[in-house]
Amino acid sequence: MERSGIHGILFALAVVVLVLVGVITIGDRWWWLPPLASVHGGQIDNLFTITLAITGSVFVLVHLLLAYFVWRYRERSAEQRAYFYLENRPLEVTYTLIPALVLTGLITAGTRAWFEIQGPPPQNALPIRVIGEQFAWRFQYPGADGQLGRFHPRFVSESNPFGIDPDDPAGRDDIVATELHVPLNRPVVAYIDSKDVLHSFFVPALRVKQDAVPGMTTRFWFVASQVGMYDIPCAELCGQGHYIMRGQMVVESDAAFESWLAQQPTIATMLGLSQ
Amino acid sequence: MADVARPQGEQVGAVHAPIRTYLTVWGWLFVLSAIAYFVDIIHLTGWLKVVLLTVLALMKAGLIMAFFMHLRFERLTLVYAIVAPLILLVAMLVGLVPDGVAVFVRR
Amino acid sequence: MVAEVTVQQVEQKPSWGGGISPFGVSWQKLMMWIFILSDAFIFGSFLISYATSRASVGKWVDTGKVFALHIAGSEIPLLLIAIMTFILVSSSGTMALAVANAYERRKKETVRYLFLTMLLGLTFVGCQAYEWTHLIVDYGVRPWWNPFGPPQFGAYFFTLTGFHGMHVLSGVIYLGIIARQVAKGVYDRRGSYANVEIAGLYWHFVDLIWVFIFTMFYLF
Amino acid sequence: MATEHAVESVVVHHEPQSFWRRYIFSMDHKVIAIQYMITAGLMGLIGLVMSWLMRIPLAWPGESVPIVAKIFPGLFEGGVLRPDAYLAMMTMHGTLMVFFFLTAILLGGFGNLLIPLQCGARDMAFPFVNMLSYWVFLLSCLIMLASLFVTGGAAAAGWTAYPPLSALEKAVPGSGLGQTLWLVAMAVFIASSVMGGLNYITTVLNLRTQGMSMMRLPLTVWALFVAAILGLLAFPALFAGAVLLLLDRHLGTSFYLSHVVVGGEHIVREGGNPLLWQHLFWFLGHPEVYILILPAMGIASEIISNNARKPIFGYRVMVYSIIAIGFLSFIVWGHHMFVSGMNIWLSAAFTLTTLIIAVPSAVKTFNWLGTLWRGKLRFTTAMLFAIGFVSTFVTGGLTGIFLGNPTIDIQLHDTYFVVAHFHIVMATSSVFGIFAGVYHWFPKLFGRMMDERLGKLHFWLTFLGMYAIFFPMHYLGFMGVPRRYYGFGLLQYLAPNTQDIQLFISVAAFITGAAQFLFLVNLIRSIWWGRRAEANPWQGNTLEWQAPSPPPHGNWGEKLPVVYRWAYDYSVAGASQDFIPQTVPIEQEPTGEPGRHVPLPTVAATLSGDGNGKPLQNGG
Repeated sequence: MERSGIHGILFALAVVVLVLVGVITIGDRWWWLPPLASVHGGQIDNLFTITLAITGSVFVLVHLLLAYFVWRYRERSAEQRAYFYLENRPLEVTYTLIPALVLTGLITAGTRAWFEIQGPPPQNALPIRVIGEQFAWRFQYPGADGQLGRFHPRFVSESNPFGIDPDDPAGRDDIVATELHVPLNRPVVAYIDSKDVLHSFFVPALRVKQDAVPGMTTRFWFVASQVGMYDIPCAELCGQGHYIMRGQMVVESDAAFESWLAQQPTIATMLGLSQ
Repeated sequence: MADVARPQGEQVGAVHAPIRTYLTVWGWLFVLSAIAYFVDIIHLTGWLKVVLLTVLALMKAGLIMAFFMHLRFERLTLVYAIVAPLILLVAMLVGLVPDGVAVFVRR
Repeated sequence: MVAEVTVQQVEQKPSWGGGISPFGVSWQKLMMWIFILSDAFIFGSFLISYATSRASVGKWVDTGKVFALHIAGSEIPLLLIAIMTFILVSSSGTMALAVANAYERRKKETVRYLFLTMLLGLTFVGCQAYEWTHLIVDYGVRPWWNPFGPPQFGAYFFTLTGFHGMHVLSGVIYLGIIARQVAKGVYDRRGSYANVEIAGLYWHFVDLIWVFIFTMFYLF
Repeated sequence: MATEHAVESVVVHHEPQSFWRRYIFSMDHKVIAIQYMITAGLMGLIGLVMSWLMRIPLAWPGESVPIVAKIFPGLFEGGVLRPDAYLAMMTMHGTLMVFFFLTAILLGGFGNLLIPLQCGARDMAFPFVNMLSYWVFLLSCLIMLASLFVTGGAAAAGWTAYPPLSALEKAVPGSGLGQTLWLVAMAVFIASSVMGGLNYITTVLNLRTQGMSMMRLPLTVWALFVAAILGLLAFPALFAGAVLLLLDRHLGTSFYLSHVVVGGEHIVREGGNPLLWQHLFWFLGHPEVYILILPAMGIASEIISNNARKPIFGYRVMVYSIIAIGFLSFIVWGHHMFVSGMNIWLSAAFTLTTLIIAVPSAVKTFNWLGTLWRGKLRFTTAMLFAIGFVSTFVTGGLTGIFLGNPTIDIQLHDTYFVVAHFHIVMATSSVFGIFAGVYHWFPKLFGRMMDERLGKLHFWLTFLGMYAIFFPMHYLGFMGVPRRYYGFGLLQYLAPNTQDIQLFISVAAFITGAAQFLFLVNLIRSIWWGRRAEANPWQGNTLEWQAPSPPPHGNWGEKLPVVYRWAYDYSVAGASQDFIPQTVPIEQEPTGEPGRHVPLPTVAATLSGDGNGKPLQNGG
């Protein structure tokens, strides 16, 4: 048998380089999450960082051990004999319990944040309907009555691209737009619907993601915390134009929001109905 | 000697029930089916109906598996090996049906 | 005497130690059991899908009315289904008798009960054909539509009963092959009627599934 | 309640003489294994080429590649891959790789090869069904490949085939006949895998040779056994789901569909629930990834122990964790659906089960490290792939902890982070397991050795290449780059250097993919011109090494082997060699089998380094 020890040394080296690349690029945040622009996103980012720290340490530890063992115990001579060793109960129990404990912590923190983020929105939240279609987003705002008119794909027609029920009185004064504007620091609850296939309402900067499912309404509420313009890509494969399905979100002050809203058409004007 | 010659591991002197037992089980299956039928046609509703029918169905399934499918006379390990995986179907039920309800709520 | 010695020797070995069947069943029978388990998961998936859909649809159909038979002017709910259940349970009973006779190597009785089972199986499929025709022609039920309510009713009706009916039908063919073998004396020559028992497992399984379709689809 | 020996009643096979019976319609498990491996390998190659095609527009968006376009005229327009062709390639890449390459080669190939040999059986329980399973598999391959050539192209709704996209012909070009064939091929594939699974499970349970107790089985057999059970119980869910989807597509039912408007046209259905498909799909889908990883784990364990010349550390715990992983894999499926609109309480429950499954996985990793510790490591190509497996399994497994947490998943779901995660933990690791297995068992299959130097070159290019491809994908995921995108031109939040990363990944993918042809060359050359192999070239303990290379039909001569010890008696103190095959009686050589050997060395002896009476030469 040819001497193969050199490959052990090379493997150890390769693994060390891998660890270094990982630690430097990720530790130094060469590439990172988009700058945060929402309140609940802080929880997500925190959990992300904590998990990264834990898994990162395990990654480094295990790989360094692997590199060390592979280098240290490579075959060096024919007479050398491996050390017969079967098992070590205390050790095995230890490294079963430690991951279990750490993971319990992560589960607890994760589900807690999850229920806060997914829980019921505050009473004063501004309801907005988000409608996904191949390959665009549409948005519906409540009028003065603060209520969203009914949506159903069966109402969709050329003159009614939003699919709002023309007979629903609550919908008459609703405002429709193809760009999403939301007021700063005010809770917004997005009711997400789809006209055709699955889509996913994804705002990377706001850490928002929720699928749009035809036949049912999903919900996600958030508070935008940074003024700015953000992309709304679609995150669920929705057809040939999936990659061009992009909406625009604008977070602005209350005043700017109100004046923008006032300029948008209502359902009544769109459908030629009386208010 | 004939027993030894049996190929492919057929049970030597396998234990099985006398024909009477099969007839009794058969009878019980009719009785249980009839009860289930009556639970439905007397218009019992709600949880009571669901629970009753489920219990009756499980009883019938148990009888069929135990006697007709012979599990009553097999080694216990085989019984466990067959019944245990069915827990996963319960897991599937627990995972899917609440979601069906959630969809109904969000229509 | 020889047989006794063998038995004792074998029993001393641990059942999982290799060279022996740990479950005490032949591999043929074990395979049938494993197949049944897998098939149970297909039926399970269908039935659980049905339960989920029904939960998400909300209102459902009054099956008692839909599957009622009119006899002498009065409507008896679910009568046809009750009859079908009776037939299938009966067939399970005759199958059990066929297996019991096979243990005793009574060739003629085994064949007779196998034929009886097949006959009952065919009657069941016949009832099902009648039921399908009745629903399709008289009520206009379709997989995509029905006059009683949610279209899922028709869809699941045809899927569940169709898939089950296919199992019954293939069971009849399976039993036919086995009966032929018995009649030709193949198992006598082989010295083992184990295949009858294995076929019985399949048949009882089809009956078992019907218990759940009967309960979940017709009664709930 | 006693039974006779199932094994003894199996008739000794006679070598069939005609070429057709021997190599084509063979019922010999080894020939069927090779058939599976070749077919699955070809499917893998096709999948590889598809990934290359996908990577072209990602690296050079909008640029024309006339040379490639000439080879695949149906997919390109003006020298540029069309978006719908991109989706079709993506879908088919996933499908082919997951089912037709990895599942088929691991269960069909290695399952067929190793289960009878390592259990000490003459063949599978039911050789005819085994043969049928292969031919049905081949049929499903042909149906799946045929879908590439139909109008509208192959299925384009992703390997997950989420309706309504996969249910409506108008929704995406591939949703025509291509999607129908996809569903039919999957149903046929499931039939084949059930037939295979019946055999694997029955063989392990009933056909083990005398003395081969369950706790003496090599870990490869344990892993394949549990994986076969997973397949048998999980595939039915997809089968049922596929039947319902076919009915939705062609019979107008509304299992998954509700009233929708596609391309201005109203499609009137009522009350369907798209989430139902996702549940059914992932009830298969998640066990499926463990069907892929468990056998790779088993192979890696076996090879690491053999080449470290040490018993696998904590054998019993390894077995228990395989079983635990197998069971838990059934109740975690919902973690694919955290943002799908699923009930939030279910999400919490699935979080719990998902993170629990990380524990046995972690235990396995530490046990591999424990096996390496103070071994005498011999770096054959197989060993390199096996330790490469440990590395990629750890790297990819850890990122699963992010995705199993629903809160973090909100941000990372359906981004490149997910793609990176499963490609490292499931795809790369499984592929490493496969390569390790092929290099290790090739001498047994063909009676010749593979070229080690070429093999090592192949390893290095693959190991570095796989990390070069998939490690940077995590960065894309951090930045929120969504997956399944044909181009990123419209997304303004992405830094311009994401394009550089994409380019880097593509180039790495081309090189790594090309390196696989080294393996192909090595394989073909070695089959005919490789150095002759002895029966036990790696000094292994398991039963297959006691058979001639290649083993004859029926594997063993007149008498079945009898097993006296477990599979890991490496470097036992007082033994004449550093390995003791399982067939050597206890009277001849000592054993280290847990529970029946000399007491474990004390802690003091462990520290002083000669707990075995024999000092370590250079290693202590």
